[in-house]
Amino acid sequence: MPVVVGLWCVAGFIAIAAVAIAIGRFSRASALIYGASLLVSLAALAFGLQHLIGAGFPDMVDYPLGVPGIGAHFRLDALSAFFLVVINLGGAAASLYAIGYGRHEIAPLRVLPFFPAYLGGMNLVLLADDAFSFLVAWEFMSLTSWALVLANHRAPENVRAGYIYLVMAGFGTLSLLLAFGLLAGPDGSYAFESIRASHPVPFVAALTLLLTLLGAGSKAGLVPLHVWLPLAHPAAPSHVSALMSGVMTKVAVYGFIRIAFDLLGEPVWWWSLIVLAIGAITAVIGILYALMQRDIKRLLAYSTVENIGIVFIGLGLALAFRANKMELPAALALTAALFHVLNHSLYKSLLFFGAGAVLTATGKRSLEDLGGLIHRMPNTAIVVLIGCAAISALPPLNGFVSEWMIFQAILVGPQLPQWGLRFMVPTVGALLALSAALTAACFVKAYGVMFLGRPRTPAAEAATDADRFSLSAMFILAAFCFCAGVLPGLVIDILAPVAQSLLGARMPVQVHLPFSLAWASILPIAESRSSYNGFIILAFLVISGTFTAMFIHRFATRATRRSAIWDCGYPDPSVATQYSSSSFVMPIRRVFGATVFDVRRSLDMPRPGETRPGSFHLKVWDPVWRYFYGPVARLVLRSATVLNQLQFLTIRRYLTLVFATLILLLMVVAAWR
Amino acid sequence: MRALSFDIAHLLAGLMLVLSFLLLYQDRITAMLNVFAMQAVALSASVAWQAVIQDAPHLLVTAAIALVVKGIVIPTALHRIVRKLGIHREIEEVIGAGLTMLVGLGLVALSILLMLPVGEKVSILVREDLAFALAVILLGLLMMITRRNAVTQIVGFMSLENGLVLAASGAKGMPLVVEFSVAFSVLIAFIVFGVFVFRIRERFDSVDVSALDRFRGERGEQP
Amino acid sequence: MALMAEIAAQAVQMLLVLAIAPLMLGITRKVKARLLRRIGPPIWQPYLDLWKLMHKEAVLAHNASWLYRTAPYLVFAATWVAAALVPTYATNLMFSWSADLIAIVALLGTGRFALALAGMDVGTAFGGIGSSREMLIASLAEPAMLLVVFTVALIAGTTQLSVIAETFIGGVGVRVSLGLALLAFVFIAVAENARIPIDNPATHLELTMVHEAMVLEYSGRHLAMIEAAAALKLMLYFSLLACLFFPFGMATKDQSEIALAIGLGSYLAKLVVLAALLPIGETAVAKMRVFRYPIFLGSAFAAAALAVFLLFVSRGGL
Amino acid sequence: MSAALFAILWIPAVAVAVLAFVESYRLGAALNVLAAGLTFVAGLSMLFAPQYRTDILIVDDFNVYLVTLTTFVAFTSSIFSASYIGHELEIGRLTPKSLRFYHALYQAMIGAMNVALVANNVGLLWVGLEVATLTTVMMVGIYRTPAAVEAAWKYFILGSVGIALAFFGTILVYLVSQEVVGEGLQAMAWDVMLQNSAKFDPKLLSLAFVFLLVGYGTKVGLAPFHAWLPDAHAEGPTPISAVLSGLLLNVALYALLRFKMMLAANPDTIDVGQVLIVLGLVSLIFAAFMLYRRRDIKRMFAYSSIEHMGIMAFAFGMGGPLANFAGLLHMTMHSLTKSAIFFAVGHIAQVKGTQRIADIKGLSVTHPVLAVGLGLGVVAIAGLPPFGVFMSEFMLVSSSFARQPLLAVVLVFGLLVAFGALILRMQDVLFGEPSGPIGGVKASYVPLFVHLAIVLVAGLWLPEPVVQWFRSVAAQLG
Repeated sequence: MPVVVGLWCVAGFIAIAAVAIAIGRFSRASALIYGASLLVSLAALAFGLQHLIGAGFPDMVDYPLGVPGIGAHFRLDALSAFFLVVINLGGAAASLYAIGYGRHEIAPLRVLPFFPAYLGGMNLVLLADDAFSFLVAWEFMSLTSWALVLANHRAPENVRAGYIYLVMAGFGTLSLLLAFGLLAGPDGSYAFESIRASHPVPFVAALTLLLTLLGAGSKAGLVPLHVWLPLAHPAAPSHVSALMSGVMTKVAVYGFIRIAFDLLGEPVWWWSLIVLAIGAITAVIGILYALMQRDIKRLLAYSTVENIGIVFIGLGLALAFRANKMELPAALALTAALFHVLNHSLYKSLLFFGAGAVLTATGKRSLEDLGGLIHRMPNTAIVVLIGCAAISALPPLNGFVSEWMIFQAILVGPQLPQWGLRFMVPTVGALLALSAALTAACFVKAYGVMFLGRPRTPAAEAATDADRFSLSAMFILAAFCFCAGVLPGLVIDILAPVAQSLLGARMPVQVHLPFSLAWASILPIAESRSSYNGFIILAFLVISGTFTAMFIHRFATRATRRSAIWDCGYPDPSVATQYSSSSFVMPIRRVFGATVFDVRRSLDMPRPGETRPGSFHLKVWDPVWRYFYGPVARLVLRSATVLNQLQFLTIRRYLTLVFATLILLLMVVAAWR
Repeated sequence: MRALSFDIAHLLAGLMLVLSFLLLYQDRITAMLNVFAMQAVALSASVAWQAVIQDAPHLLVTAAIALVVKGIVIPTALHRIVRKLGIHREIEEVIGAGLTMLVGLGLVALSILLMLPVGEKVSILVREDLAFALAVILLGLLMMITRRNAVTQIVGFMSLENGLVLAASGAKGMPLVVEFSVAFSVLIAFIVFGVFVFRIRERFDSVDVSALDRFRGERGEQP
Repeated sequence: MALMAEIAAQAVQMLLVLAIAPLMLGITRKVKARLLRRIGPPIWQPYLDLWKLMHKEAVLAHNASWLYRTAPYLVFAATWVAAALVPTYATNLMFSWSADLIAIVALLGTGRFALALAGMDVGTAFGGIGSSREMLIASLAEPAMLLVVFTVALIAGTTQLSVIAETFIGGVGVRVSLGLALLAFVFIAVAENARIPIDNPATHLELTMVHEAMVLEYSGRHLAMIEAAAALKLMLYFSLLACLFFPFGMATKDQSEIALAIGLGSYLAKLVVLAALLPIGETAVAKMRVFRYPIFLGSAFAAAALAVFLLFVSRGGL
Repeated sequence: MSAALFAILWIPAVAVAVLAFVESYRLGAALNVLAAGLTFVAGLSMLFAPQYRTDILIVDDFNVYLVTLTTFVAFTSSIFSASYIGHELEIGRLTPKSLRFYHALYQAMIGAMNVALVANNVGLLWVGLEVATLTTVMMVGIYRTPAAVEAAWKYFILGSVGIALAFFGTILVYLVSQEVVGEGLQAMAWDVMLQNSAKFDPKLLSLAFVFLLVGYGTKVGLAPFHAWLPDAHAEGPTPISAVLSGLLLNVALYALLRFKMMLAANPDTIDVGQVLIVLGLVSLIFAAFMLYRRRDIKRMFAYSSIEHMGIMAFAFGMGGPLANFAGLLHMTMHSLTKSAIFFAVGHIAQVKGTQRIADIKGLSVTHPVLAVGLGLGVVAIAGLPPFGVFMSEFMLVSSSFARQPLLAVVLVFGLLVAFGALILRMQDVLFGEPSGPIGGVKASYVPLFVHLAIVLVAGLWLPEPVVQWFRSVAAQLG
C-alpha cells in the first residue's frame, strides 16, 4: 500500500504543476503553489519516514503502462524510503523558503509549473522499479530542472548553462540506458525483479558498473563529469539551486546505489578501487575549485561536487567490504555514506537559501562585492554560520559525524585481503582529510568575506534581512543540522533498515534504553572500540564556555570600550584594503596551483611616475574544459564543417554518389558466396 | 526455331549495348542524338521481336511507342531545344572518353558477372537478355554522371530507360509493360519540358550553388 | 558514589590541564631565554599575564560583531575540552570514550575555525593574512595528522586514546613506523602550535605573523582567553605525544592511589622534558618563508605515509 | 473489396477531379479538409474491416495501421495547410490559380500513397510511390522562386533515377517469381511471392533487392541517396514538408520492408540486415553532424528526418522482435512528431517572416504557445521522455547493446551528436532576447497539439491492439 501513497504524492505534484500553468500569471499564485508543494512534500516525507521506521519491507505495485509486456513497476523499500525522506525534506524546505523568495520572481510562469513537476519527477525516480519507468522519471527530472535553469533565459550564460546541462543529462541517460540494456539482456526483461534474479557474468557486470558511474556520475557531478554543476546551479533561482545541488545529486547517488548494490548482485573487489579513486579525486578537486570561486553560488556548486566525492568514497568502501564478505564494515561504510547524503542535503540547501537571501538583499553574487552583512542580516548570518560550520565537519555538528564514520570505516580498511585496497584506502583517507581541511578554509573564506569585515559596496551596506518564510526555512534546516550532529545515534538507527536490506547486516543499535551516560554515543563496529558522543561534547563545550565567561565577568572585569580599528597602528579607511576572496586563497592557489588549476594572470603595473592605476587580473579555469570538453566540441564542429560540403554538391555529383553506392552494392552481390 | 529466335533477340540486345557505347563515345550533340534515335529503333525492334516469340501482341504497342516517341519525337524536340537555347554543340566531358570507355567495359563485365551465376531456375534467354539490359542501364547512368551538358544527360537517362524497357519486354508475360512504357514516356516528356521551361542551359549540374546561398542562407559558419 | 568519584577524576583532569598549561609555556620561554643567554621572565609569568589581561577592559573596534566577542570563549572551550579528553595520568577516565583522537583533532579544528573567522571580523588586512595562512597550514597538516592517527590505530585497532595507551603500555615492541609517526607528529605539533620554524609566537613582524596576525585586534579578557587557549593547545599536544608514544607510567587497570600518583608524577615529568626540548629545537632552526610550509608539512606527510605502508610490510599485512 | 478500401482509393481520386475546378481557395481548402477527413474516417474504419486480398490489392495487418496513420496525418496536415495557405496568399507568395493546382495535387498525393500502401501487386506499389513522388515534386516547386525550382529540379532528377532503378528491381523480382509461380498477375502479387520466396533464385533476388534498395531508398532519404530531401523540405510549402517527412518517407520504407520480408524468408540471399544497418548508421551519423551547420530551420528538421530514417533502418537491420517492434514504433512516432514540428515551424516562419534560425530569437517571449509547441516537439524528436520516440529508442538501444555492443555504441554516439545539435538550435530559437516581429498568429494549434498529445500518451502507454499489430508485423519482419 505505501508505494501507492507515494505515487499519489507524485500525482499531487503533477496536479499542482497543471494548476500552476493555469493560474501562474496571477500575483497570488506563487504563494499558493509553493504552499501546496510544501504540503505534498511534507506528506511524502512523513510517509517515507514512517515506512523507513517500520523496517521498510519492500512493497510493490505495477500498472499496464510503459513498455508493452513489461508494464510499469513501482516499489518502495528501505533505500527508496530513506531517499524519499531526504528529498522531500529538501523539497519541503525549498517550498517554504520559496513562499517568501518566490515573490521576487520576474516571470513566474517560467518557474511555478516546473517546480512541483521537478519534485514529482525526483520522487518518481525513487519509486520506479523497472528500467523504463526509472529512465522516464530520471529524464523528466532533468527536463524540468533544465527548464528551471532557463527561467532567466535572457542572460546568455544561462542559456549556455542550460545547454551544457541538458547535453550532459542526455549523455548520462544514454549511458544508464546502455547499462540497463546489459542488465536486461537481449530479450529485454526490464523489470528490476527479473534483473535481480539474473546474475550477469563478471565482465558484463563490471561494464555495467562503469556505465552506471558515467550515468549517475554525470548527474551527481563526479569529476570529470562535473562541469555542468557550477554553470547550471547558479543559473537557476536560489530555491531551485538548493534542490538541484542538495537534492537532485542525491537522486543520482540513489541511482548508483540501486544499481551497484541492489541490481548488480555480488561485487568484485577491484570495482571499489575505481569508485574510491574517482570519489577521492572528486572530493579534492571539487573543494579546490570551490576555494577559487568568487561567485558564491558557484562556490557552493563546486562544494557539492566535493561532498558527492565523499559520499562515493563511502560507497566505494562499502563495495570493497562487501566484495570480501565483511558485512559489518560494509554496513558502517554504507550508513556513513547515507548519513553524509542526509547531512549534505541539509546544509547545502541551507547555504543556498542563505546565498539566495543575500542575492535578493544585495543583488550581488560575487563575494568581492559583499562584506559586513552580519550587521545588516543578523538572522541570516547566524543560520549561514551554522551551515558553514556543519559543512566544514566541525564537531558537534552533523557534518563531522558522517565524516568521522567514514574515517572509522577507512580504519578498518587494512583488514581487507587485497593489497591494492590496503594501499588505496589510507591514501583515500589522507585525501579525505585534505578535502575536509580545505573545506574549512573554503567556508572561512566564504563566510568571512561575505558576512564579516566591512561592506565593500553600497549595495552590501544597504542590505536588509530576509523575509520570515525564508528565515524559518533556514532556521529549520539549521536545527536539523544541529540535532543530527548532537544525536547521531537516532539517525543511524533510522538508517539501519537500509543497510540491513542491501547488505544483510547493520550497525549495532545506537540508542538503547535505559538511559545511561553512554546514551546516544556512536559505536561504529564492535571490534574497533572507538566511539563519539556529540551530545556530551556539546555539553562540555557549553558548560566550560559559559562557565569561563561567567567566571571572568564575575571575578575579573566585563568593562568594554569601543574605539577605532587598531590594525597594528596603520588603520586604512579604504574597504579595499581588506582581505578579499582571491587574496585569501592566494597561498592555497600558489601551493596547488601548478598541478590542478588553469590560472591566467595579467599584471599591469605602471612605471613609477605614471599616474594611471595599475591593474591585476586573475582567472582560474577548470582545466577539464581546456583539455577535454573544448577539444571534443571543436572536433564535433570541425567535422560538421567538413561534412557540410555535402550540402552544396551539384546534382551530377549527387548522382555520382548514388551510382557509386549502387555499384558497390552490386559488387557485394557479385561477391556474395 | 528456338535457336534462331534466341539468336535474333540476342543480336538486337547486343546491338543496343554497342549503341550505348557509341553514345558514350560521341562528343557532338547532334551526332549523339542520332545515335540515340538508332538505339530507340533497335529497342523497338527487339521489343517487337519479343512480341513475336512470346506471341504477346501488347508488346507491339510498346514497340510502337518506343519507335515514335523516342525514335522520332524526342530527338527532334531536343534538336530544337539545342538550337533554341543555343547550347554548345560540343559535349563537356568530366572524364575523358577513353577512360569512360574503360569504366563502361568494367560495368559490362560486372553485369555479366552478376548474371552468370544465376541458377537454372531462370531461362538462359532471360539471363542473357538481363545481362545486356543491366549493362545498358549502368552505361546510361555512367553517361549521366560523366557529362555536364543538360541534353546529354537527358539522353543518358533515356538510354537507361531503354535498358529498362528491354528488360521488361524480356520478362516473359510481365503485366502492365505497356503502361509502364507509357508512364516512362510521360516522365521523359516532363524532363524535356523542364529543361525547356526552366532554361537549364549548359549545366545539368544544379544552378550555380553560390548563386543560391542567398536563398538558402546555408553557406558558412554558424554565428 | 562511584559515579561521583569518576566525575571528580574527570574534573581533576580538566582543572589539572588548565592549571599547568601556562606553566609549560613559562618553562619553554624560560629555557629559550636561557639558551639565548638571557635571564628571561620567571616561569610563572604566563599566569601573571593572563591575570592582568583578564582585568583589563576589552577594547573593540566599532564594527566588531557578536562573533568577534564570542569567538575567544568558543576557542578556549573547544581547546580546553579537547585537552581534557586526552588521557594524561590515567586512562579510562569517565568521558574519555565520548571523543576519540579524530574527534579531538576536529575539536581543535572548531577552535581554529572560530578564530579564523574572528580574524576577519573587523576587516583588516592583518586579520586576513593570519586567517588565510592559518587555514593553509591546517589544510596541509590535517592529512599528515590523519595518517599518524592511522598508524597508531592500525597497531591498536582503535582510535580511542585510552585503549591505544593501554595497548602500547602492554608493549608493542619498537617499530620503525611508530618512529616515523612520531617524527611526523612532532612536525605537525610544531606547525599547529605556531612555533618556529612555521611561526614565531614572539614576533609582530607582519610578513611572518600567522597566529599573532589573527588575534592582532584582541585585547583584555578576550586576548586572555586566546592566550590561555594557545597554552592549552601546546599542553594538549604534549599530552598527546606522551600518551601516544611514551604512555609508560600511566595508571590503567588499577586506579589505586599509588598507581594514580605514579601516573601523575610520570606525566608531569614527561611534560617538563618536552617543554624543555621544544625551545632547544626552536633555537636550532630558523623561521621559514610562508611558501616553504608545504615542504615542511609535506615531509611530515611523507613520513606518516611511510609509517603506514611500512606497517603493512612489518606485519605482512594485518 | 470493402467499402472502406474502396473509399480510401476513390475519395482522393474524385477530390482531385473536383478540386481541379474549384476557383475560390477557401472553398478549395475546405473541400481539401473535407476529403482528407472522409479518407481518414474510411482509413479508421479499415481497422475494423476484415483482411482482404486480390492479386492487385491487399489489406493485412502490416498496412492497415499505416493506412490509418497516413490518412490521419494527411487529414491534420490538410487542416494545418488550410490556415497556412491563407497567409501565403495574403503575402502573395501564392496565387489562387496555383492553389487550385496545389489542392488537387495534395489529394492526388494522398490517393497515390494509399494505393502504394494497399497494393499487393509490386508493380502497382511502384506506380503509387512514383505518382506520389511526382506530385510532391510539383508541389515543392510551387513557389517558383529560383531556390524552389532548384530544389524541385534536384528532387525530380534524383527521383526519376530512383524510379527507374526501382522499376528495374521490380522487373527482376517479377522474373524471379515468374520462373517459380508461372507468368501472369499472381507472379507480381506480393503475398504469393512471400509464400514462394524460399524457392526463388537467391542471386537474382538479391540483385533485385539491391536495385529496389537504391530506388526506394532514394525516397526514404537514406544517405547517400538523401540529396533531394533537405532542399525539398526547405523550399516547398510547409504542409508538404510535413507530409513528406511524416508520410512519404514512411511509405517508401514500408515498400522496402515488404521486400525485406521476402528476402528474410530466403536463406541464401545477401544479408539484408547488415546492409540496412550500415546504411542506417551512415545516415544517422551523417545527418547528426549536418544538423550543426544548419541556418534554415526547415532544412534542419529535414536533416533530422534523415537521421530518424537512419535509426529505423538500423532497427529493422538489427531485426528480432524487440528491434523490429522499436522500428515500427519509431516509424509511427516519428511521423507524428515530425509533422507536428513542421506545423509549428510553418507558423513560426510565417509570424517571423523568415526561416533563418539566426533571425528567430526569444520565441518563448513573443509567441509562447508556438514556443511550447516547438519546444515539446523538439524534446520529443530528440528522444527525451515522456514522449513516444524515447520508448522506441529505449528498446532499440538497450536490446541492440546486449546483442551488438559496438554497433549500439555507434548508434548512441550518433544519437548524442544529433541531440546536441537539436537542443542547441532549439535554445537559440526559444530563448534569449527576442527578435523579429511580435505580431499575433492566425494559426490552428489543434493539429500541432493533437499530434503532441498522441505522442505523449504513446510514450507512456500503448493500447493493446497497436501492440498486437506491432508484434505480428515484427514477427513477419524476422
